[in-house]
Amino acid sequence: MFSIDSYAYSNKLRKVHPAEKCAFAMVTLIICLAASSLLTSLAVLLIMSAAVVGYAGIPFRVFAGFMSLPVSFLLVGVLTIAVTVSREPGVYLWGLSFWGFNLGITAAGVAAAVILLFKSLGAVSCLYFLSLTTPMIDIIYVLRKMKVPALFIELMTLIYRFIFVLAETAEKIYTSQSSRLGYAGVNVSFSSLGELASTLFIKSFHRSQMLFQALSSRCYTGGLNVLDNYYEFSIKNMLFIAALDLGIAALSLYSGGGQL
Amino acid sequence: MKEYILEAKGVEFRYPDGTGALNGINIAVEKGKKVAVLGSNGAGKSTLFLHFNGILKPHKGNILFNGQPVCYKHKQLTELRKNVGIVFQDPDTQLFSASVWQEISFGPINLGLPKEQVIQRVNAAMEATGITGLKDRPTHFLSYGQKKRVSIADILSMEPQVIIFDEPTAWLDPKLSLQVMEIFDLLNQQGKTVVLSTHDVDLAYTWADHIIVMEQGQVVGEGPPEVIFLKEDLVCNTGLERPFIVDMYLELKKSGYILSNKPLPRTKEALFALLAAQKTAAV
Amino acid sequence: MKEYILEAKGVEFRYPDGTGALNGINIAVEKGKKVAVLGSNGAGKSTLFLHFNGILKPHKGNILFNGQPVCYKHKQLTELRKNVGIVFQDPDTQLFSASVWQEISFGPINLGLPKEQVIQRVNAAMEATGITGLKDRPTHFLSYGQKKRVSIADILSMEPQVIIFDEPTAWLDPKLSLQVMEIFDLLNQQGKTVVLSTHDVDLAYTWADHIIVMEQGQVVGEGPPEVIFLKEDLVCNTGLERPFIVDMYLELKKSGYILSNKPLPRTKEALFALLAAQKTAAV
Amino acid sequence: MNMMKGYLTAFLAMLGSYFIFPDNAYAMHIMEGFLPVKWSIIWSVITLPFIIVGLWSIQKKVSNSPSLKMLLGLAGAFAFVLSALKLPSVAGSCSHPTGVGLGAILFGPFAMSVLGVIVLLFQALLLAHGGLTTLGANTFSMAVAGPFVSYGIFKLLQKFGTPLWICVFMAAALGDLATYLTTSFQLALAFPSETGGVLASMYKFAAVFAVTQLPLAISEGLLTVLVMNVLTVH
Repeated sequence: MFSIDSYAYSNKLRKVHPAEKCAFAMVTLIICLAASSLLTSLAVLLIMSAAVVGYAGIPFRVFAGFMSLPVSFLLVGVLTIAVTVSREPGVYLWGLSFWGFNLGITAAGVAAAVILLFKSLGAVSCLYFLSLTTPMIDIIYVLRKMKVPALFIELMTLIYRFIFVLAETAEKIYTSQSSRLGYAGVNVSFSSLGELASTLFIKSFHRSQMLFQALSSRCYTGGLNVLDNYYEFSIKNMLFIAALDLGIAALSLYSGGGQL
Repeated sequence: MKEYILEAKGVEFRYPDGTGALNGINIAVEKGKKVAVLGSNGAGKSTLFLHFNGILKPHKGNILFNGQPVCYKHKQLTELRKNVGIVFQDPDTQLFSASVWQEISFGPINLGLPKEQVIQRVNAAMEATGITGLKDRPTHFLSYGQKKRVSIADILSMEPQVIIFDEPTAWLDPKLSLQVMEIFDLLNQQGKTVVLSTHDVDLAYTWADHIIVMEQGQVVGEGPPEVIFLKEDLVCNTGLERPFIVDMYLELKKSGYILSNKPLPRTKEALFALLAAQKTAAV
Repeated sequence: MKEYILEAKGVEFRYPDGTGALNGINIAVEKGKKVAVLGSNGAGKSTLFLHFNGILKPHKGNILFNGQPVCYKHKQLTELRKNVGIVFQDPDTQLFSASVWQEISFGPINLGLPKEQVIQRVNAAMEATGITGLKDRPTHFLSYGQKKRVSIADILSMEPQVIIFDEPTAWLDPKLSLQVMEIFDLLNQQGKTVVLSTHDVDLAYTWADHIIVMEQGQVVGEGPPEVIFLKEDLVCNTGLERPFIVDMYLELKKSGYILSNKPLPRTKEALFALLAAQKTAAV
Repeated sequence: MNMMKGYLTAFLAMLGSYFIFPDNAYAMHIMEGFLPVKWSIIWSVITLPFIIVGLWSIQKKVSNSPSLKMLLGLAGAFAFVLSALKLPSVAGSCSHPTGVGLGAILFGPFAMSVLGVIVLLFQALLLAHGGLTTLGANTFSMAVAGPFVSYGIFKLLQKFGTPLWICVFMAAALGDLATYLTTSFQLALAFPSETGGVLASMYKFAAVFAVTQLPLAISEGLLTVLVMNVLTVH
């Protein structure tokens, strides 16, 4: 369920300063979106794949698997955009018409859809670069350095930690229910899931109280203050990132991208 | 010929994170026996149990029930789970219903039994575990020991042929442990095969007919308790301890207080009897 | 004169649902000792521990630290919690951060220490519990035993005078239990008072200097292990068992194999030595 | 005319179900890279005040009861885990509960906005559902529109003395619908039809997602009622 998370802790770029990785992912992502050019999208896709597979050492098969995850949403979205529904007649590459309605695909629609498809894939590869190389604790660190309010950071810390605890509990309850045939039919599945959710909620409530006790016994008085991890910036990395992103930006201008 | 109710043949299984994996397990559980599975945390005991019940499916190898390979289709799985029940380690994650009665009836209702039979089974299960008085209590307010009993009754009400207990005595005080073990003996006397995992070598030594020792997803030793615990290197290498009775027996023998070549005593009482007999003989 | 570091005087406490209440507890924990609190599930052990740390406030009676009654004001509470640390039973309810390093730093930072000192304490605590190698691992990838160690380091980094462990060995296999117990002994040798609750009478008997037996929110017995476990009615009525060593010693004595009037042996080895000495004397 | 719409809907539904079926997991999260930069910024700016007010209101409550922070942390983790469970849907397909209605009823809509944005951020980074540049838009539909509609419906129905289970059902189901319609609207604004503009486009998106979202809304409503029944017992 959380394989992205485990790669984040075990990849070869784990020790690189998280701010460098965040900057690389975000700047490239924004250029890719802003450019809206096929060439830029392909370049971003290529660079990010190389970074993830080549530098971070994530197996290609694994990365390809991750990239295919959001494809269903993407295809539905893109096709919906490509299809035009109208009462006016139009120039369709392919179309149906009945009862005065025209439903079809126009050349402009297809072009827009293809650009959008690759733009999204490029953007998704940036997202994956970040999430496969940077553990959540490091992302929280960057947000803290960016002066995001402490309350927000603390809630993130707690939620991240307890996602794993509760997921384990949920799995145990689910296992125990299915070993007593709790998911053998639709109706029973429904009530089993309802019981799972309520039990999990009650447990979450109890856990929060016990956590409060445990933290209070360590002198908690309202703030979850902890030591920062320590990272070193690398001038070499930063120059490399700047060069890459300038290159992509130049390519975008050259290929005529740039409209929002 | 021995009749095996549960078997694992060359079972391999791997979790994504690598812990608790099984690396080619071969085990045969004899019908009607009391079997204890020993092994350190993460040796793969719980993973093996989830295979016996069809919750996990081996990546390689087979699980056999009553000599038939398990088939992972809806109907056959239901049949398997009806016959092989697992009582999980932590009753807090097993119990999920509002009342004890609802909780115990969950299994039999899912078996599609008629209402009268469900009622009768739930009552029988509550009686066998001594919790009849808790019938209408909400499960959240029970003590740990009571929850443990409810979690056992949960499975009893399905009337399986094999009952598997994952660490049944963890967190129970000695008195409750003893009571729980008595329930197991009773079940065994009724003809059920009882399998349990434990860290308590003293308990395993006294209780089990057959002991299986697991280490890093493999079976590293198997046999009657009197044999297993005399294997010096097996006990040392797997982080087990020798049961106190065995230790004491060997020490007494070394010191010459026990001379007989009788088999190892299985209980404290048997050891004491041996001592007393020796004394009488000496006089 | 004995120096008491923690005392409970006539402490009464009631949870809304009635379980785990305390009914007039009187206890004195001697400085620098190893104390084991025994008692069945729900006897009030955890509730008592939460009082020692000022998390719960008695409805009646007093808690004393170093002879001074605890005052429930912010500053004094912080002082108490700095000196009395509790390691909770389930590490999953104690660990709040995914980063081991940040987790352990929480306590010392709350004490308002300068950063260098916090870093030094965190490192020392990780070393003492043998988890230095886990610094960069997220909490959710740790095994149960590793999480247990982190939860101990959490408290060590605050350098309290008294450390309280709630059921530290439950769910650990014998090898891990032993390692954890070694940490406790080390802490004790450094002058810290160690209090723990357990169900394991054999462990308590061998390890503790002083034993407290609780039952239904009351202290029903207290004293050195050699004395406590010889009180027949106390052991019977509270659902405890006699430790195996004591049982064996009494039996050997009854049978006449041990004649000496030396104090009860505390370890298996001591018992064997006693036997061997007897043997030599006889020859 | 109505019949016409029926046909069109059926066609679009087929299109949707073909790609989404059987596990449409997180169809209501707009994926990374799908929104133009302009709309990413607009939705983030619209959402931000809700987060700020939410944080401010939580902060105020936390100073009175410091254990609330732990409760909200666990509640957020609960919402994340809940959304990863498979919900047997009434139409036979499979979808995932959102817990939006439940959270809004229990913690109020502003707190839910804060928890929602964190949960969505985690879903983007840990599960690749949704995205960073679409976080603002997704937060608005899932953690602002959904909770506020749920909460409003719940309070409104309660005022009229409606039985609790109906209040809960309607709050959860309509909260889900609000999320789904908001997402359709967001996509339509970003990608208006060549002919017919935003409205036609909205109709297109709404029809495509209706296949999975209508049954999901009903399932979620039923599930929330089940959970609330247990919670009110305690």
